[in-house]
Amino acid sequence: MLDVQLPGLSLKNPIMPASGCFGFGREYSNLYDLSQLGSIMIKASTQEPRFGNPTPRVAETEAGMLNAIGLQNPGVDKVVAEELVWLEQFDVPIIANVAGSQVEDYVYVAEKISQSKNVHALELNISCPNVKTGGIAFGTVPEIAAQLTKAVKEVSAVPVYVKLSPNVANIVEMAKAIENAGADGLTMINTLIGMRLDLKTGKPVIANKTGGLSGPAIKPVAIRMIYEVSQNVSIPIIGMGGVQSVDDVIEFLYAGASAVAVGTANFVNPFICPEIIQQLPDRLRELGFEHVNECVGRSWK
Amino acid sequence: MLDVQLPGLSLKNPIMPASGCFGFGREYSNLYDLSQLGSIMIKASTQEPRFGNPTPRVAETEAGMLNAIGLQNPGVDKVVAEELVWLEQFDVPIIANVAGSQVEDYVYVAEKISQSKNVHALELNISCPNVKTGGIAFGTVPEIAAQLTKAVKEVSAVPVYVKLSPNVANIVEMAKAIENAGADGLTMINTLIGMRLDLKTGKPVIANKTGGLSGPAIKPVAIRMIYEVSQNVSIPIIGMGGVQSVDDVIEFLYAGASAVAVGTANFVNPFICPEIIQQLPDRLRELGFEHVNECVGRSWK
Amino acid sequence: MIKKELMVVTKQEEIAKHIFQLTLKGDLVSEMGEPGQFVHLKVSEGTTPLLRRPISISKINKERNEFTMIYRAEGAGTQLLSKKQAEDVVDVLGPLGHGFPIGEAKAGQTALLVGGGIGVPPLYELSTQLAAKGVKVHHVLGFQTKSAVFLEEEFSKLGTTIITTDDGSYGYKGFVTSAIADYNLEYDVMYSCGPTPMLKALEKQFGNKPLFLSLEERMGCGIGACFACVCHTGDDIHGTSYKKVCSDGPVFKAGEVVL
Amino acid sequence: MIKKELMVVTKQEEIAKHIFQLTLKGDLVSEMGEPGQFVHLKVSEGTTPLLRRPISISKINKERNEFTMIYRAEGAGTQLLSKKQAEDVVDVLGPLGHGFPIGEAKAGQTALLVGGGIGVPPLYELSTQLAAKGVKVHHVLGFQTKSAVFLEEEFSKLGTTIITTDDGSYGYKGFVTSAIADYNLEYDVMYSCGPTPMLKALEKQFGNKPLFLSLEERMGCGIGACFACVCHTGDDIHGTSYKKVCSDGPVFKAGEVVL
Ligand SMILES: Cc1cc2nc3c(=O)[nH]c(=O)nc-3n(C[C@H](O)[C@H](O)[C@H](O)COP(=O)(O)OP(=O)(O)OC[C@H]3O[C@@H](n4cnc5c(N)ncnc54)[C@H](O)[C@@H]3O)c2cc1C
Ligand SMILES: Cc1cc2nc3c(=O)[nH]c(=O)nc-3n(C[C@H](O)[C@H](O)[C@H](O)COP(=O)(O)OP(=O)(O)OC[C@H]3O[C@@H](n4cnc5c(N)ncnc54)[C@H](O)[C@@H]3O)c2cc1C
Ligand SMILES: Cc1cc2nc3c(=O)[nH]c(=O)nc-3n(C[C@H](O)[C@H](O)[C@H](O)COP(=O)(O)O)c2cc1C
Ligand SMILES: Cc1cc2nc3c(=O)[nH]c(=O)nc-3n(C[C@H](O)[C@H](O)[C@H](O)COP(=O)(O)O)c2cc1C
Ligand code: FES
Ligand code: FES
Repeated sequence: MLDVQLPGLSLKNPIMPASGCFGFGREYSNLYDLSQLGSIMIKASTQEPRFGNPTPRVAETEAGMLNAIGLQNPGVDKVVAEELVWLEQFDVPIIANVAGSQVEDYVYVAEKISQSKNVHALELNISCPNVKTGGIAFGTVPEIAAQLTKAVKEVSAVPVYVKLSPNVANIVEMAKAIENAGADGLTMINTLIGMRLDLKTGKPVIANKTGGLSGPAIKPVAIRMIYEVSQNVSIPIIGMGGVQSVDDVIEFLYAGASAVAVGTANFVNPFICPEIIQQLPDRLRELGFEHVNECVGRSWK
Repeated sequence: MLDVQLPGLSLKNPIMPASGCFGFGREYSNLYDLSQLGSIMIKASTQEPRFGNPTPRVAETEAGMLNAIGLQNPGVDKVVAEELVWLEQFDVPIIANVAGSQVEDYVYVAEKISQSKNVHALELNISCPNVKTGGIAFGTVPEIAAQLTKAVKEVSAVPVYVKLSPNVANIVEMAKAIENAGADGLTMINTLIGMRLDLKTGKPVIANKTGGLSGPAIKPVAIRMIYEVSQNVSIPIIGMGGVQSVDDVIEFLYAGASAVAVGTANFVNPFICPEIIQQLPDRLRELGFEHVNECVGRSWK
Repeated sequence: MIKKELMVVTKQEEIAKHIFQLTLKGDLVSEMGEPGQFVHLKVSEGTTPLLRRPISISKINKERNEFTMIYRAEGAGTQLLSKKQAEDVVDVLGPLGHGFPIGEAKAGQTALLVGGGIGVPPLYELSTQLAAKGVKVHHVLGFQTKSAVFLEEEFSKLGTTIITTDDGSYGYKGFVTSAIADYNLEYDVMYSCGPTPMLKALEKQFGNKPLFLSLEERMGCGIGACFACVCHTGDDIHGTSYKKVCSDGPVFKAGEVVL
Repeated sequence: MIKKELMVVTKQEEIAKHIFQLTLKGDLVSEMGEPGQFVHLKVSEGTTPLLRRPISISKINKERNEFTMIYRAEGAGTQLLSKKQAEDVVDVLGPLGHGFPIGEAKAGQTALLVGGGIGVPPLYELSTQLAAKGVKVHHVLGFQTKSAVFLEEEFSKLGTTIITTDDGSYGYKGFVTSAIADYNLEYDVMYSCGPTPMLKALEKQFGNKPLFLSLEERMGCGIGACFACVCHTGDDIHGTSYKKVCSDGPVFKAGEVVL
């Protein structure tokens, strides 16, 4: 009753950790069997290794948190050779998050990482608010996002999902441009750009000044955007933004997501993904569903 | 130590209730003396009376709430004749929130309401997410916002502040366009667009489907935008979005606001504005300030 | 006058399945009087849940400076409330709104009080006050099922009390409207509080006689400032006239507002 | 192994101004061993505060299945934590990270333990374990002022204990570094935990001898997955090599990472 079929992805269940909130799975593999997961969205890979931003990189806010990790990663070659090979021991399809500063970077990483045998889909991170170049620009101008999507589609060996930034006035326009450029799916939402100031120093708590706002605080924005986009595109959506519980998952499905990723909540409760997977069948039955698919888009269908 | 001078506004202190969260002050006048307030941002007035949206119009979210009141008001003539005249008994300058569906509506209301003797400034609501026409469109396209600002400036008898929508990719661009069009100040932020679904019905909790997200959840977005805008314009900003305490007020001042409005928190604690005003001097002294002005823009100065 | 006070819990008990009776003590009680008014409660210190919760006043005890509420622990807010124990404090704003006009029933007349589920509690203070001034009171109280029934004994002491359940597991099986008809209850004024479908049915069938209805609506401020809780008025031709449930209501004369 | 458990408060007391000592009981204690490890605490059920709080383990009592932490109630999270009473539960994730290498000090050798403020607590379990294996322990513990001093008696039982205060209101007046020099303390291995400026000063003055430092950094996950808590490594030429305070640390050999 939980299986979900999406381009490139044949999922046991619709639950997966969100990119950047699960590393490459190693730490969580000490806590539970990763094969239980529907999929894993691994941390963003870039062409070259990156250290990311100076610390402090996180700050807590009301019902949320800011982060400015800045795409720290060992570079795509190491990710492919070490992390993805290590992940092969688990029976779980990987969604590889791809980032960069210019189109060529994305193309390079996408071509390379999409060859890994357990990578079943790419997630183009055109919406990272925490890097100086690239990232967010790709995520706020529809034409640029479309170009990037096309370029990556040409080289990718697996279906391409594009991760939308919520920091736009018209999310539907953006989604349509990306769909028209050939994307196989969308993932949404990335973080809202936010800031917190220290009361004593008067300065931003985060060294990078601004950070990406995630967690329960942003859920209403995520639900609204998925609701709007899902009615206007015909490619599937993997939803995320503030999911904390099985009920939140169902709300995302109702809004129009076909699967749901859990980000920040992994920090609060590292067992949240398997817990939700375990609770989902009963909760679905309680609400009168026989299959998780029946929930998808129920808010507008 | 609390007095603040802004275009058109000579304020006893920098604290005022935000538009739509205080009606026209009548209800709160039963609870405390409104003359304590720095100013009052009254509920939006439109040319004709409006009932607004069907109920439910509010829904709670994590550390926030959604509203879709839909600019309910008795029309500018009644506001001028009944509400503003009634407010004359208090020693408090009024900021009149002006809304409409097209430029002519705004111009009509602005011209009329700006003549009231206790209206010391207008706040152009170009960012209301809860009305079908107008509102948000004015708030997301810089050229349209600029045109509207110009048109209203021509007829207004008092300084014009423009209220910015956070639902844009580039808030600085918007702010600059409005500054160049002649605005005397900015107020920010209005609500983020959000949605909540009912778990049992699968449908939006709010009859209007989407609503405006306010409250502590959006504070990091407000702080970030004020931080960005205040460094790029030379007109003053009245900040708002999730203020709940005296420390929040100081954070908004640090970010670059010259005065601060309190919205949703009035519903949680109807005495919040006078409480903050009372606490502010001590808190400022504790932090080493002699005048509230010293906090303004401290995060980047 | 509306006040805000940190009131002290003197007693909290579960009186039916998920139904809690909570008694609070404090000076705010001296402001209470009209049956059918409500209070707006902040159930936690932090930001979750953020908003206050409206709960009707069910009994007022001026001598002891106490009042009682009865509520169903359902969502996050009421569940937190149900965990409060004696000596804990609750942040109360109230009393709010306009309640039932007891002046509409004269001594010697008969009042019919019709409640549905969690709409039953405010009728208790109403019935007490009516009975005290010599009005004969009948009660028809509808519940979903046997385990949800509460206050039967208390109401019975004040007047005839008919309990109905939707599933027939206790008392009369069926809706309160059918019970009123089947029992052929005579009355001069009807007062009611309960789910909107019930209020609508009552208005349709008994709107020709004096009828007062207590409404529910999602609220923001609870004091009339935010316009969250408005409803259209019955006689409105322009579509812009309104009443606020929180401050003009929650009790309205049938027909005054559109249900 | 890292576990998550709802542990039960057996005792909580304020041992200095705003400084609380909290003892928790539960099976998770059987996983503890290394001094200097920490736990990650969720102090409330709801979403405020959202994140866990990292607090060092200060005493381990395997027999009673208990461990103790000492923390300063400062922000929202630690203030909520300080309100927990016996029999309340706390959601604990742990034990986390790598602690102080006690193997670096051999029986008969002398270890100097240098703590600053709220960095003092983890040194207590360290000292206990060192003393138990026959290492001579000296302690230099710095505090801001007299009212902030804690655990002096406990440390004194294990070895020489010098207390310093910034304002001279108690013990030696001045920084721990000056105290070490002034008292001419001899040692084989130094272990330290405290504010970064203190650690930097120690590294500068005593980095030529074995020195282990426990670092603090803002954390997300606490288990090594989110990259919130990284620091540059000391020998890095490309600038991309890193260590995570939560899982590689919090204790590092001096020079291993850039402070
Ligand atoms: C005037 C008035 C009097 C009331 N008196 C009583 C009473 O005596 N006993 C009782 O059990 N209930 C009463 N209610 C209903 C009560 O307010 C809701 O059950 C309660 O707010 C639900 O909160 P929650 O945290 O359990 O649910 P949640 O689902 O967490 O609530 C989420 C939001 O929706 C609002 N909400 C949810 N249900 C309702 C509702 N039915 N009416 C209004 N707002 C709602 C909440 O206030 C909150 O803002 C009354 C409502 C009103 C308007
Ligand atoms: C490995 C480690 C061990 C620690 N051991 C102790 C201990 O034994 N006793 C003790 O009193 N304190 C200890 N701290 C510091 C403690 O974690 C913070 O004081 C605490 O998190 C502050 O939370 P708050 O809710 O009081 O503050 P808030 O200001 O509400 O915290 C807001 C956010 O900032 C983080 N934060 C604030 N200050 C710090 C800090 N100094 N270090 C890391 N994160 C911080 C919080 O965790 C939270 O995410 C330790 C920190 C680390 C990293
Ligand atoms: C610490 C942290 C790091 C993140 N890193 C990435 C990343 O590398 N790539 C990416 O696409 N999204 C990244 N995100 C965004 C999340 O994948 C997710 O879209 C967002 O946090 C909203 O979901 P949540 O509220 O459940 O956390 C990161 C989020 C956090 C909190
Ligand atoms: C119920 C409600 C009604 C509002 N009505 C208006 C309005 O009429 N005009 C306007 O400019 N803003 C309106 N706002 C937005 C607030 O003025 C404010 O910008 C926003 O709520 C953020 O501040 P807060 O988080 O403190 O509430 C309304 C907000 C709420 C919650
Ligand atoms: S709840 Fe605010 S006006 Fe009624
Ligand atoms: S706190 Fe997440 S990696 Fe250290």
